[in-house]
Amino acid sequence: MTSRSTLLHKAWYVFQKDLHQEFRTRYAINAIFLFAVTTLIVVSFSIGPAGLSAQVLSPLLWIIIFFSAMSGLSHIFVREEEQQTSDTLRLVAPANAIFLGKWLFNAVLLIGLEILIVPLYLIFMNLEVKNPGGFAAIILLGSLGVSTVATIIAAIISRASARGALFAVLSFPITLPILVSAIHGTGMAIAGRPMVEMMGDYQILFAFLVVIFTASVLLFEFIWII
Amino acid sequence: MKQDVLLWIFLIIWIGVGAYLFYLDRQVRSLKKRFLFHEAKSEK
Amino acid sequence: MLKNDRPWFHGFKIFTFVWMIFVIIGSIKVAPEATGFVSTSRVVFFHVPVAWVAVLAFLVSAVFSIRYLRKKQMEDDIWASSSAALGFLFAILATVTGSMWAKHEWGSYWNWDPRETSIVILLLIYAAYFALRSAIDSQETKAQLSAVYSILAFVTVPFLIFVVPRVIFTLHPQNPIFTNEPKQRMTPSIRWVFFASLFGFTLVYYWILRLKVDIERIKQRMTEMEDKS
Amino acid sequence: MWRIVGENITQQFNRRTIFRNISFEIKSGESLVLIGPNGSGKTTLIRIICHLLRPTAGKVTYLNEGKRISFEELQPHLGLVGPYLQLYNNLTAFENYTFFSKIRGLPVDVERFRDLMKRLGLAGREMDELRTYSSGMLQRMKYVCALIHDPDVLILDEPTSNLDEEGVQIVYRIIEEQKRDKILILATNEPGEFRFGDKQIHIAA
Repeated sequence: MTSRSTLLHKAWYVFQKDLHQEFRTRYAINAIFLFAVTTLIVVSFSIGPAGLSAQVLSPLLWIIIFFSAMSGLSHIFVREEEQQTSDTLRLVAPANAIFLGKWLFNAVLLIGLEILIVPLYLIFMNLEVKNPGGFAAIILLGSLGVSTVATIIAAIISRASARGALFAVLSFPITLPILVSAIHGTGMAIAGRPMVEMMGDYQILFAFLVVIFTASVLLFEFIWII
Repeated sequence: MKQDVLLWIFLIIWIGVGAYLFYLDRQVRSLKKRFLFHEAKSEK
Repeated sequence: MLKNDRPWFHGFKIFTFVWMIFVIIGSIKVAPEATGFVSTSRVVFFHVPVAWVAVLAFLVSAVFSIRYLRKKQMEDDIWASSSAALGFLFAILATVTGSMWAKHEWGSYWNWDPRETSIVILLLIYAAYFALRSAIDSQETKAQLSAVYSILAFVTVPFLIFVVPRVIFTLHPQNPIFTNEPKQRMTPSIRWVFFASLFGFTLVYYWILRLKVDIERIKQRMTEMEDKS
Repeated sequence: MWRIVGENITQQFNRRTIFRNISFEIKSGESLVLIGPNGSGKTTLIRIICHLLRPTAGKVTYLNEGKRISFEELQPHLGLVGPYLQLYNNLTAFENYTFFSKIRGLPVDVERFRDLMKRLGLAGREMDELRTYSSGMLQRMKYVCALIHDPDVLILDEPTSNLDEEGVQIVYRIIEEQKRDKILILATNEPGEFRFGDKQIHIAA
């Protein structure tokens, strides 16, 4: 195993390269932002004024986050296969560094998206969050989980004849524990329930993130080199 | 009314298993056909 | 060709057949009207084992997937995919019979009871597994990627079992119709028939799995022969 | 002193055997040429040697100074040029060069970049995106990226494809230099290039 420092350096260079390519083509950014904003507008236009309870608005927020992820987070691997640059990358960098670099790209992309659309969502749905700190923490922890699952599943479908639908179908069952806990936690945060009630969700989200991240790092090598 | 729900459930399970076994049997028959055809071809 | 079939398998088939006959007779004959044991609860002798086999098949598939990644033997992939195919069938049966029982017992076909939710999630995992397999043509890639996916799903299941019941309560706090598990109130005779049925269905599962694995093996040999000629 | 050893490598694809029990050994200063008709599996064998593909059976071991090393340790010393290896078309030549230098743990040496570009006849195109390059120029750019770190192991799969006469001569000079004290593995259909291999492996169709 390369020493930890060079592994992180290589992961960083892979991340830099992908960021560079992304700013040149802006394909994933366009896909994910356009999807999120259009969904947001349609949702708020149709049911915004209805003044729905947190119990409905919290799952709705996470549905938007999940499907936004599904519209843009597979591109990081699919692009490599489509442009036949995956072998070049396979040749020059170890599998772990590549997974870390790609994971970081997806996490930054998804969280960057949320920084824009979550406040918009709260405004459009005139939803007042009583416990903003807990709310932000749940969103962050949940998004890290979602981007981890999206990254490993993106690697899988990039090696299959990747059709868009396959990405959501494969990701959903694995992401379910995150969605269930995150929806529950977000609802609690909006309603301003005491922190102790949200502890369960934090623990599940954190434990799941650790487990799925470790499993992904271990399994990635079997996806990357068949 | 209660009994027939139980009966239906019982039947559905065994019909499902039976159908699957029938499907496997069909597969074995087509494999046999392929094998015989192949053997005939190689003898020629 | 294939090594001669296992001689014990013939005996196994007879034993399983006879065992299931006793289970079916037992499930009808067992003393009804035990404490709170309503006659329709007899369904527990069939619905629950089917769900159990669906879960068992998933675990077996995950184990063979791990073996495949370690040793890359096509044999392991055959076992993993065959077990998953069976698990898929039993998951469908469990879902259908479950909702029929729910309709009769609680009045509605579906009400997101924790067990209903978890069996449907298992169904989703199987559907995703086979969607992935059908999207890949190269044998080696198909085996490897589906093995990875089944391990990922396997890692997720404990969280689902832990998370789903906990949250379902609070999502539907006004869920009065959640009845506790009829099994706990079983008398010894009923419990005995129930476990016999559980064991019986596991034998049936193994029987069909054995058939399916042998068919896949022969199919593989056939294509190899046809490729050669 | 680098060594690569292949032990009865077998590869199957959809249960069809492409090649079986290929063994070889190659040390620094030696060169190996893989000969075989199209579709005989030359490229597959190269991809196995470069750890891009796991063989169905058999294994490839890499050694440096007699000590076994992992493929990751070999990566910064390996260069590969092949038709299936694309560079980043939406980035410029220099951006590609920067990435390949940094990922191999090298400082970005602009001087060396200019020399390599001049040597491969691409002077003046340093800041253009690769998608504006012709296929011949892309092939030359692959050599630039494969030679940044002066690799101890250079592997060429159809080295002169898409190259004009001048390009072919440049590549032959690179091959001659590499053969002197480093490992060179070559896969080609051109009989004229068989002479570059001290050792040969014939892969039947």
